[in-house]
Amino acid sequence: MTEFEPKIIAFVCNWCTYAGADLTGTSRIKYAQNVKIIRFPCTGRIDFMLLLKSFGEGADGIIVSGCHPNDCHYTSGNFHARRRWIMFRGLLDMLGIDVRRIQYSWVSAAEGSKWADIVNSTVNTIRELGPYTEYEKVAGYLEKEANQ
Amino acid sequence: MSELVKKAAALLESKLVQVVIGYGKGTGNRTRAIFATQVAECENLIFDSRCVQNLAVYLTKLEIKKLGKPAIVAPVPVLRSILQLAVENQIAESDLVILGITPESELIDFESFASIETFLSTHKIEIEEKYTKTIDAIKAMPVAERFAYWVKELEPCFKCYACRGACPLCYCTRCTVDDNQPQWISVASHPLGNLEWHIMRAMHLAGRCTDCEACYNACPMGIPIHLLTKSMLQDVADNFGSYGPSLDKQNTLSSFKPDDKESFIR
Amino acid sequence: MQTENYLIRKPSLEKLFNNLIGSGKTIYAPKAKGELALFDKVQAFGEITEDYIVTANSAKSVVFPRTEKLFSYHKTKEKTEITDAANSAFPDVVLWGTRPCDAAAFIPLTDTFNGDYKDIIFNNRRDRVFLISFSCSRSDDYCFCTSVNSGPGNTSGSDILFTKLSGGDYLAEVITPKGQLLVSENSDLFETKSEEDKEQNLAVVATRFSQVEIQAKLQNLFENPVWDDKSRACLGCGSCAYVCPVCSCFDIQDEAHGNKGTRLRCWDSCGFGVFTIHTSGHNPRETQGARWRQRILHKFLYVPNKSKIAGCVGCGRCSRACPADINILDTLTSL
Amino acid sequence: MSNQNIYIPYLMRIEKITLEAPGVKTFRLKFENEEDAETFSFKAGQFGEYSIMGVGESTFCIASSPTRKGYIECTFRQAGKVTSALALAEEGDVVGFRGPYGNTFPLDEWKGKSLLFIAGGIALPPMRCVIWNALDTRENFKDITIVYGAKSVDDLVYKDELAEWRSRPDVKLVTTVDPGGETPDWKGEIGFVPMVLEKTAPSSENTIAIVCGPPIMIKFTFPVLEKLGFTEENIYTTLENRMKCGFGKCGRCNVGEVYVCKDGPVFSYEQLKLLPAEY
Repeated sequence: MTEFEPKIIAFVCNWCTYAGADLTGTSRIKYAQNVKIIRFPCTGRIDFMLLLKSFGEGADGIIVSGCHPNDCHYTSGNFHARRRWIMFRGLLDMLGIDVRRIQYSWVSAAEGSKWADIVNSTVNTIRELGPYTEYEKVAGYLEKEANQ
Repeated sequence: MSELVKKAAALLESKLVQVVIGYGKGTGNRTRAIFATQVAECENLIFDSRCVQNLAVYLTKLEIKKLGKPAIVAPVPVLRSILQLAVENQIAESDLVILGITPESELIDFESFASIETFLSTHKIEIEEKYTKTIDAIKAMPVAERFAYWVKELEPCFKCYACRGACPLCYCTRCTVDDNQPQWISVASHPLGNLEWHIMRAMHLAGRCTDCEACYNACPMGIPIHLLTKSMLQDVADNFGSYGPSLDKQNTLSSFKPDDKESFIR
Repeated sequence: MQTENYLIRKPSLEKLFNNLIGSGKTIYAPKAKGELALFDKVQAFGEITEDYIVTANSAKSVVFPRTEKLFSYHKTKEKTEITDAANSAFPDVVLWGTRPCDAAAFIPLTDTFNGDYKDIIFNNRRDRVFLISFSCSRSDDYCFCTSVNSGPGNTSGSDILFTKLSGGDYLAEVITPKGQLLVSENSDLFETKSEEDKEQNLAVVATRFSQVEIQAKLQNLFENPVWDDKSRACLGCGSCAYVCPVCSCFDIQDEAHGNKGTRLRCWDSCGFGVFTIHTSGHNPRETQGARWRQRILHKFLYVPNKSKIAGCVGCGRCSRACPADINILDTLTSL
Repeated sequence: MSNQNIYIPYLMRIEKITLEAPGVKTFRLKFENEEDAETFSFKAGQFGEYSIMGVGESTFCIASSPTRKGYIECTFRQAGKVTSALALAEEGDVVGFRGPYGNTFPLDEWKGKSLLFIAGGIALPPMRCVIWNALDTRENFKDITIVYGAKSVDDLVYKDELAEWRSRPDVKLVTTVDPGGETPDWKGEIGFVPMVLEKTAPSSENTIAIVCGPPIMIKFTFPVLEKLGFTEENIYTTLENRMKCGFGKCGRCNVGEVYVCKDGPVFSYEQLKLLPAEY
């Protein structure tokens, strides 16, 4: 059996983390290749439903990353996002959706090595947690059950 | 409650309002919302412990707005909703007359939304112990077990959206679940569709919910969806101090502090 | 066929249940949940509650699931392949503990899904359902089965109807050949019984209106203030339609995962504002009053006019479930 | 037929896509399965459910004539979820089609009569089916007049066919655009359809009027027709309510007792007058 390779979706801000991830590459820092990056104009623009949709479509883990506090290109998008994450995280925790599978981080355009670090550690965490079968079971309900 | 009847009749008589939204006798031992537009109909107004439906839901309904300016019978849960609607600029002071009712079943007048806030400051939302215990017990479950618990609890949901219909704060003219470009939430009521709907509903009430339990009371299948909003109220308190509507404060998710806690962010 | 009467002793009920489970049947029966009783899958006789007038949900989901796969597809560059859901294995279901109103509801439901266009997915399910109903010994303010040609001991729709007798044993009326087959397979549990003492063990449900009169009145009542008046408290949810054993409006929706997906039939309700809305934004049923009128007219005028059968079985679930206590009887008796 | 799952669509390959107007496209669809092509038949006025797998179904009429075998055509405006997905489809793609559903225009009964077609905007497609059917059996009818209007010159659909009809000696075509929608070289009428119709004043003698357009246009067209001497039973229209199933089960298209999908979509004004205004 081949080793489990986590599928991870990263929702990142265009102004910081996206550039930071670019820097990771141009600096030739090696890091795990499990992440698919989706670029957003701001973390404030990342709808919580997108995170759920990722799990629904088979993601094992999620990274959400944006500008450090006070560095938002739009002044306060990341502050609003942070409040939303706090509430969303609490709700997910209550519902038993494993919050360890979602890593939030602040990565600036200059932090290429931090991005590599975030990705590597998230991949390790998810590797330990294993594939997200509980959610997959719920999401794949229609395909499994011939007809309920 | 003859005083209530008198007051309501006087309001209609003087044409200060065109309709009185209150409680009347329902089927068997139930009570129901009634809409008195004639003085004589005020005789049907009652108030007692069975009157639990949150009437504030009617303040934003198109069909009721058409009747004209309302007076509304408002026990504490309704007052909380009215204040939250005011915070969200859905109603103005001049839009309605409030026939407040204290927990001791006494009539109380409110001159302004601010006076409602003052009154409510001595009637704060408190999550009953039986609920905090249940929430704690759920949160103490191992994560996979907790997930299984909720999937099972939400299983009977057939998406009649009574929870949405009964909630005074679900006043959007077109709910996000009724939009399909994009289709955020599956129309189907299978486990994923149900889970996503209840997460969406709870999130849209995050920091807004006034804990009236109208959603739970409305659910024909008895699903404890109020546990989700109650748990979120606790989260609001734990992270941002207090909960409950306040005219001086923006909604939790419409505002922020630069030093909001962020222990989980790297 | 001629109804045949038997006696089944109280302890034999459990044996019958176990025999059914043993033969691989899926059994749905009323299960207690808080103050409610809900039709749900049961594995053991002990899970079944007897303490209910009617269940909160109806039994229709057994033949008309709230989400039903119509077909699935697999799309590749070369071709699109369709897998017909009508060919799936449908379960043999026993509905245990349906009330006469629940059983009667299968008649209009089956009518809707047949006619010129036969819905074979529905029929596949319907053909595999066996109804063991229990007469009502209690009723409440919401019940009005006797006003819609049914009653607390009505046999139509059921395969077998049990009526609890004063001694605790049950009268078993065997209504269909399917029912007869079950009796012969379990002949040791059924004793012959000739004299009939059913009526005195039934609940009394007063007749609240005449269906024929209502139908006649509704003929000319399209424009009437009663619709707005009676629906004023309506919250625009679909609980009345979703608990109704007869309501069968649906939506067709696709769900995709990558290049695979399914087309689904999902419950829908005429109470929802978006039910009839056109893409242009124009809505033929603009207000909740118009939607309430549609619900009443559909059940008490359109269906009886077209099919000569009642579109309502008088179970009263809609009124019980309504979060605003809108009572269908209120509307019908005030016309 | 009785043993088939009525929800399963025919698979159709898009043979040709024509851009008719901004946001409006016509698809020519061919059956993937040869047998289906042979057994399939329909009549003027019927509609179907067109679908993109994984997105959903959308209802519109069959816009080609039953006299043209081997394919069907549909014309739609990109508006909702499904039509937006359809608009992205390319020639060679496969879409789903269920149908035909609904009743038909009683062309057989109209033999020996004159026909007056009145259409507005995107409502020409349901009429195009009847127009071509009548033109392909031209000997059965007397005068054929078409009054067609749209918001602007750009919004007129089937521009090539309009030119063809205009050049035919056995068709009288009047086109119009709303005031302000004309271009400098516009040679047709300027004004709303009902007014242009009144001005054109076609004879009602032994004539059937077929009207299709937005509700507001229909509302103002009926009185004009009555003024011109058309009786209720000689005026026809086709209704469009929201539909899902197409065969009288899903419960949303009914107008009073009538299901638009099964009892309609074609109604005479006489029938329409008996229905409540739920469309």
